Amino acid sequence: MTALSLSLLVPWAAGLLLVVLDGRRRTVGWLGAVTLAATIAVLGLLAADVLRDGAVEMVTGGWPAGVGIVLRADALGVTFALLSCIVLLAAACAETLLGVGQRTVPGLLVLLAAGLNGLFLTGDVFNFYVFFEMSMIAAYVLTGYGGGRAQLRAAVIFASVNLLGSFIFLLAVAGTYRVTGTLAMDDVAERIREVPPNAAIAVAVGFFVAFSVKLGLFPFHYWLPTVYADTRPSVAAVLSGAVANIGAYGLLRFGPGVFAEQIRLSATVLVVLGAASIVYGGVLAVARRRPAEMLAYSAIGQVGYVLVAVGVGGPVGFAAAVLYSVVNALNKALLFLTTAVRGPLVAGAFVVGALSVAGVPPAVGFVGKLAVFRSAVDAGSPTLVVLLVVGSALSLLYLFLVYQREFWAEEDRDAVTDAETRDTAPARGVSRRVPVVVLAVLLLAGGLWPEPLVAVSAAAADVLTASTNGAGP
Amino acid sequence: MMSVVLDVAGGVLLVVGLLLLTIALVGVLRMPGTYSQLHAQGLATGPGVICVLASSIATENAATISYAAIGIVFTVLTSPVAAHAIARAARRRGAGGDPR
Amino acid sequence: MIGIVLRVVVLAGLYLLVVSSVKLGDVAIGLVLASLVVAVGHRRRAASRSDSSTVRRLAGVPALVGGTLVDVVTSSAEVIRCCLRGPPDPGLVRLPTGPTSPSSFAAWGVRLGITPNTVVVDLDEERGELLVHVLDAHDPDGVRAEQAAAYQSRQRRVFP
Amino acid sequence: MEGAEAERPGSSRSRRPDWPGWSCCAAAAAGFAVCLVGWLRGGGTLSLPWVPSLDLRLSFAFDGLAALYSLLATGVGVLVFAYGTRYLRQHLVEDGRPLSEGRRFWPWMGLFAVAMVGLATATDLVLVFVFFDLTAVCSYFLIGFDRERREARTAALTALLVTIVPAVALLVGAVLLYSAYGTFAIPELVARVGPGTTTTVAGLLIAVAALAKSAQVPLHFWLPRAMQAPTPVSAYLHSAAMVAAGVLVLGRVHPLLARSELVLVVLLVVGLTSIAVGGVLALGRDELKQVLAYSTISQYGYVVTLYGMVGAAAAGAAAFYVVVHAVAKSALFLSAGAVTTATGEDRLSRLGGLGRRTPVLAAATGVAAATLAGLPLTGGFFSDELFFGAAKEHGPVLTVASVLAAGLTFAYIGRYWTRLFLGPLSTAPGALSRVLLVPVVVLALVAVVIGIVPSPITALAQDAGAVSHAAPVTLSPAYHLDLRGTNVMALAAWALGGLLLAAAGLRDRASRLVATAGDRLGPRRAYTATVIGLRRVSDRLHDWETRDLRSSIAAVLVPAGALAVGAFAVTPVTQAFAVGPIAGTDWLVLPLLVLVGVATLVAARTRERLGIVLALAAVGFGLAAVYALRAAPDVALVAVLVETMLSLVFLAALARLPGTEPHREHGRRRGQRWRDPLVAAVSGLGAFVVIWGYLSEPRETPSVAAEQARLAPAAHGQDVVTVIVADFRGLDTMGEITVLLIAAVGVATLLRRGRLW
Amino acid sequence: MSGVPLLVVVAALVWVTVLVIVGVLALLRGRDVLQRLIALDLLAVLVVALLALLSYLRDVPHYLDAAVALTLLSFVATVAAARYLATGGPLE
Amino acid sequence: MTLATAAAAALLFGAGSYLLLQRSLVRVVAGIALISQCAIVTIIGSSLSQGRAPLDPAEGGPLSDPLPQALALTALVIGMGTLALLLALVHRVVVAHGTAERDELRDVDRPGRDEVVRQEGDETE
Amino acid sequence: MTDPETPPGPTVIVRVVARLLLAPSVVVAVALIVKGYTKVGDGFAAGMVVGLAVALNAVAVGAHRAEAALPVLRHAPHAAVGGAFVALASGFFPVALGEPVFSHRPGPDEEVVSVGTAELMTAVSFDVGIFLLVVGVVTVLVHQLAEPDQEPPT
Ligand code: NA
Ligand code: NA
Repeated sequence: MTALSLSLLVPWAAGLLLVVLDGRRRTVGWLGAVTLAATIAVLGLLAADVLRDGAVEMVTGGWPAGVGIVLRADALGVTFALLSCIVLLAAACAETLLGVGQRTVPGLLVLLAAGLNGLFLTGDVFNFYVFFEMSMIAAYVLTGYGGGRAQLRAAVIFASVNLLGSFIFLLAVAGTYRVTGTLAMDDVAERIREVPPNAAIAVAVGFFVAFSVKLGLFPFHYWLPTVYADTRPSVAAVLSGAVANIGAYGLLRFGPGVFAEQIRLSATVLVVLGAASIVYGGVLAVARRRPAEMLAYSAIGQVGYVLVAVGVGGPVGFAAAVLYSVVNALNKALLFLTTAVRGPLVAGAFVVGALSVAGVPPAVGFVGKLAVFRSAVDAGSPTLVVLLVVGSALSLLYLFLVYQREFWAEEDRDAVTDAETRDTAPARGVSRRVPVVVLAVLLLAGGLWPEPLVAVSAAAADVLTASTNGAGP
Repeated sequence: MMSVVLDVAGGVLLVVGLLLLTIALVGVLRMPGTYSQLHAQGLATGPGVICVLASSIATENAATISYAAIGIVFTVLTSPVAAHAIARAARRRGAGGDPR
Repeated sequence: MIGIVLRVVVLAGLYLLVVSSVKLGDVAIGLVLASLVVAVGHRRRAASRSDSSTVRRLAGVPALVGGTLVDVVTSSAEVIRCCLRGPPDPGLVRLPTGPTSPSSFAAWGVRLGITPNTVVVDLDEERGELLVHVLDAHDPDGVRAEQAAAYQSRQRRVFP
Repeated sequence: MEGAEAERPGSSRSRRPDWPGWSCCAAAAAGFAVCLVGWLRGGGTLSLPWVPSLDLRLSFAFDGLAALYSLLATGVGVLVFAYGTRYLRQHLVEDGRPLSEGRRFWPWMGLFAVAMVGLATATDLVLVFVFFDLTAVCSYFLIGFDRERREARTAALTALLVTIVPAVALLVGAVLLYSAYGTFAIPELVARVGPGTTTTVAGLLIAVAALAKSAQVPLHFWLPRAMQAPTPVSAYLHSAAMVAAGVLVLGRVHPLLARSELVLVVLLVVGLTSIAVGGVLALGRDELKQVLAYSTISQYGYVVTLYGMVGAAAAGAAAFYVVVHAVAKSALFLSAGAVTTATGEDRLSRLGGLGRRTPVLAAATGVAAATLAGLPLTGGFFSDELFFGAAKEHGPVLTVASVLAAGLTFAYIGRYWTRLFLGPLSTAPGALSRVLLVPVVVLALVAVVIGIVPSPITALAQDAGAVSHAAPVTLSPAYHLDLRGTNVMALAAWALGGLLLAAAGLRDRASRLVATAGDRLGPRRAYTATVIGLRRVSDRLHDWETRDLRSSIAAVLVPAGALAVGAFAVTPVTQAFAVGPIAGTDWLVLPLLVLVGVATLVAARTRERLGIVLALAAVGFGLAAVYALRAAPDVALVAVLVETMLSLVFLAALARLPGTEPHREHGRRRGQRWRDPLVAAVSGLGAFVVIWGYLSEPRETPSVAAEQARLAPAAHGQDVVTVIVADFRGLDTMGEITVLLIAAVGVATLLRRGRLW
Repeated sequence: MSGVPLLVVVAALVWVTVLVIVGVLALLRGRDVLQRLIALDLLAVLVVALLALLSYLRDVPHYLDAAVALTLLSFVATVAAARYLATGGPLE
Repeated sequence: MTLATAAAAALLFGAGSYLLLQRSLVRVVAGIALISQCAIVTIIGSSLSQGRAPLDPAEGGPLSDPLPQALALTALVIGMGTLALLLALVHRVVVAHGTAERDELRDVDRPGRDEVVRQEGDETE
Repeated sequence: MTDPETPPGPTVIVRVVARLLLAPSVVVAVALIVKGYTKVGDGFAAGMVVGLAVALNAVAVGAHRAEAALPVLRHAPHAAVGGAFVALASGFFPVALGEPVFSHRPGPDEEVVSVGTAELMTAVSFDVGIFLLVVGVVTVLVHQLAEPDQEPPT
């Protein structure tokens, strides 16, 4: 319980302090990184508890569940919290090493971690919304980081679209309370079964739209390429590696976790949308020259795999969805971070990331792809399998096209480098490459010894299947 | 006895207040120029709302009456300022006078 | 000094009105709070007026309030007429106030503002002049005289 | 690369031996020795848990098949690496590149050898997939070693795509088998799998991966392109290792494949087609390495054909064939590299008569060519004999086909050797380093040794064939001076080959015809067209996708509205929607809602900025009144305050905006005028359906709110709302004010560079 | 409400609501922004009246909190808007 | 009342959507403001009981549902924060781009695709 | 009389009234917090009342002069962050005791010490934190909006 409270308190308190300090000072940047590392440590302790003894639960004020807010750390939540904090730490280190250009960045990153932790560790629908907004508002500010025209434009688009999504989410929360009389997820999951289908589906649609927007699923994806491509690389890493987790987690938590029946009914829609994302994102990424833009479309395609896995469902599907979300977040964080630095080590890191995205061993991505294929085969749909294969073919193509252009044929590239987004020349100091290299090593290590990741995602899927079964007759 | 007096006074104040509000609204709709409309508006934001708040005496609820009293004091202080600010803006824009 | 005490009392009263309670604890809190607020606000004030002048001004308050109330009633009647029939001859009138203090200006403004038949359009602090819009401006001198009289009888004692 | 410590060609340090290369070479030699000992000791298995949650194990078996391919990979590796130490230096010097670039070469070569051994020994399907892809990744970097050249980059990418994407089929096949039989372990699968659709599909999928890797038609086109790689890469990857990985996998899972007739037929068809296509195209190629590449396609066609035949003889023959081909083909590649290094030319048409100037090379190359052609006294004779023997068992069609195939081989390799070494000298060769020559000679000697003493290789092939056949295999290659069937077939093949060699016109025309047809209709063209088409479609879609804010928003609203309306359409409607009771102050709420509605429309229609703000304020104050009437005084109070604050912020922000609002939406096509109202209507309708839908189904009891009201006194509060805000749900409030603080910080970040004051 | 008949208060509430509707018409009809500003100010006053009446009706002071807040501070927006119109910036 | 609340909320949402689709960034912000009002109206409309203001529950009698009120308070505050931020953002964008119309914000200084393709050749042919 | 064309300074009427309302606003705000747990009002509403009074002063005389006249305003960022910490501490102090967060003291069965209407408990200190934060944030917002940097940051 203490670990659960601390996982909120540590980044929250530190973030509130850091955000008023001058983050351009190196010390402050490192303080932010240290805070994130401490948060990861706390989450690690929490994860150990969770994996050993099952979910850790706490109701605020010690009131009965529902009266107070239920905070619950289970395998699913802790996995996503850890993942997001790791990505944030990488981004914070990368920024600090490159030199933070704006006072509030370290503090915002830490507050973002606080918001995300809260969101992943809450068992209350409205509390989820609050932490969601807390994370998002930090993300809006971060998107404008740099303050160039491109970043500001990205921030406006990001903020407008996601605010719309947030309010749709809020509408769904209101509906949840109206039809169930409670906000605690467990109770909602139980009571939603007695709710007439039209109302339950209406609420579920709201949640689905909100998370799809966040995730950038086709056809809700329009905002994503501009934002990811125009914002700073480290911010893009944060958006795609940490903030987008909200969408994946939300789909899992609210889909099989709460609206189990509705998700079963709409499995086909999910799979179709997921497949469309895979193909659409993949095809659009193929001809993108700017690495960041390619990565943005790649992100659209990659989240399609998650949706497909959710749609397929069952222990295999949910585990695949969790696993793929984790892998994808790490991939995207690494790849976006590589766009800010250059050098042979970075090239190597990019390759690791590219292989991971394409699902090629020894990078960890292949474990994710294996899991997704398992769920597709379980679904017994050859079309789906073919689509997944096409998706990985496309990802291989677009990633290595860009790789060759960026790291092999340097003289070609410089001619069309977009000076606007790459406002400074790619940094060359060795220390600046440390974050990407560490992430790449992480991806490789995950591919060589995937057991922890697979076990955790299986445990996370157990959480969901347990609630699904609990919701069954 | 006191209660009846308060009730009657409150009722009268309420009716007067509502009348003032109504007339003010009519005035705002009918008056041609911004300044003139401000006069009508002043009828509502000043005497009108004060009467309505003052009618609280009929409730004989100490808390309600005290709140109404605060409201009256603040109204007296703030509504002239708002009208003045609007009038001044109208003058700056040369848009205050009545069309003749 | 009386001015300060007065301010404290008024604020404490306001506090008690808002919490709608006259418990001893509330009175204590109200007084402490009011003193604090007055202290913070007072530190920057220049020389405060003498107690005798404060008393004199206080004595004028009933006249100010009552007179203004009367003005409000009569002017409301005029405005009601205009609202229903249309304004006879609306126009701007310059109203000399003489060089006077900010608080007096404010009092002018509030007094003229709360009576609906006058709208303070603009003012000139240096020259001591108000620009007032009235509904019947065919006799500007009459308006000026009327307002001067009102100032003399009601406002001058409180806000010279 | 940073050039700071780069070695410049001709500098004193360039004389230093190529340590990374030589250490790779030594490692390969050691590996060879270990493998040899391992094989002689009878092999063994190793199985460690890897990912228990997914039933993945690190299962290795050093059986005959593993031994054969490991020995091949390490053995040929020793020679190629040695050759490479010299070749690479010369290559870099010629290109004017720093020698330090060699650092990008050897790690991949070494890793490739390791991956190949791993692949040879792996007996878990997922592990096989891992090593399979690992070889492809290594090959990508080796083919793209000359990365400044566009052709090299293109070739690398093609090889990567064409080998890795089909490899996914292997993974899918593995998953398919796993879901049916619950294991990834090949031995267990062999024990469990019976014939059936799953087996057929999985077999086909695995075959696709293997065939693509072995450059079989129609996925062969990556290999000729891959000749962009430096010669040691071609000599290693494209003769003994990478390409062999495909047939290795076929050999490994052959017992599974053999359970499906369809798979075998596919193997036969693909194998024979590849022999023909590869052979005919090899007949007409001009570039040295191109000839060899098409030859490889053709030669692995033999092996695939053998796997399609099934039977002890075929399995053994396939194994034998792989060894002999690897030896001969790597020799040929190394020789081609030596020729090009010595002469600077890489085309048959510009070369000729080199025999007299480089007799040793000519002889060694001749032995290798003879091996390929299956002439006696070379290992090739036996491999052909075994091939013919297996074909003979499978009927007249295969018999004829095998003879035709061997004839084709004889012809193109004969053309190659004669063009290169006979006739008048075209380009004079420079000095040839011994390091470049010795490996060719050694490989030629090996070929001859096999041709004279085939028994070691026979034993190896028997062991390997036993794995593929899942039963003991006996091979007895030997010279028989009689007219038995295989000898007749060999004679016929040589005759046919000689004829083709002589009839240059017919030969060239046929080759050109096939080449043209291939260019027009072939898979390579399809591949290129696909990629180009894909990029065109990508660009088209990208242009069409106007990613401004407006479309971003519309792209949320329209699908959301559609989903909502769709959900409405599929759920029961009767009695699902309630008008709801109206009582007491509700009658006052209704007109206020009308007020809010009117103000909303005003806000939407007003052009003047201040007008919008005022309309928003009207909406806000109207709603505050609604909240009050719904008995929510706390909300009414806060709503009034928030609305006031928002108006102020709005005004302050507006004050600094330049320009005025556009009066008309200029420059829009006629159809677009209705777009915004339409989208708004759709989303409004969606919102209506959703909101009305759930408001119509209120939860009866119990609600947590009742519980909260009951517990509020325990929390020392009378105002339940404030108790909820400060106590029950205080965490929400903490989050909320943090949002507020972050907003302020954000405003500061945007407006004053993050300074709060 | 003790004395004044409930009916009167209810009637007053209804009447004020009607006035609110008319106030919106004024907001709509306003020829220029200034007149809309006046209408908005009027609307705020009507809401004050409404809240007061609601308090009388329910015989609780709660709704007057919002009314007092409106009288105390809602004119901030009016003044700011007026200054915006006069000078282009409410905070300079 | 159910229908009326739903209709009002939907109108707010629809009008908000319409504003979001406009060219002027100011109107985009206004659209977000309307949609946030829609959410809050809906929250209040989601109350499960009607009655006295939820002050002093011990008094007895039906009470209006306090929970949606608390949620509405939180949502109001969050809405204010986000809108303030959005306004500041719009302000910065306008300063940086010199226009309040977002159509002109499209594709900041980016090479056209044709140009790119011409320089590119094709890695895949 | 000032010419309509010249940019007008702040009107003395607005100025005086704005200044006059400041003290009552603070008093009302404190009252709102104090009675918040029993009646309408809470820390947020209180903070907004004071914040708006500050904003009114900024509107009346210009943000710059308002800040010069009320040097206290300079501490707005401290109030904001300090308030956040007060609130955070009020909510999270139970962590140190091994209890769930927002376990306020006095607990459900314990006596509350009251001074008049004011109850002395951590829930109220949480409200005070909110109050401080809101006042700080609103003041900072007004300050920011009054004089933004016009040149883009580098
Ligand atoms: Na007046
Ligand atoms: Na309260």
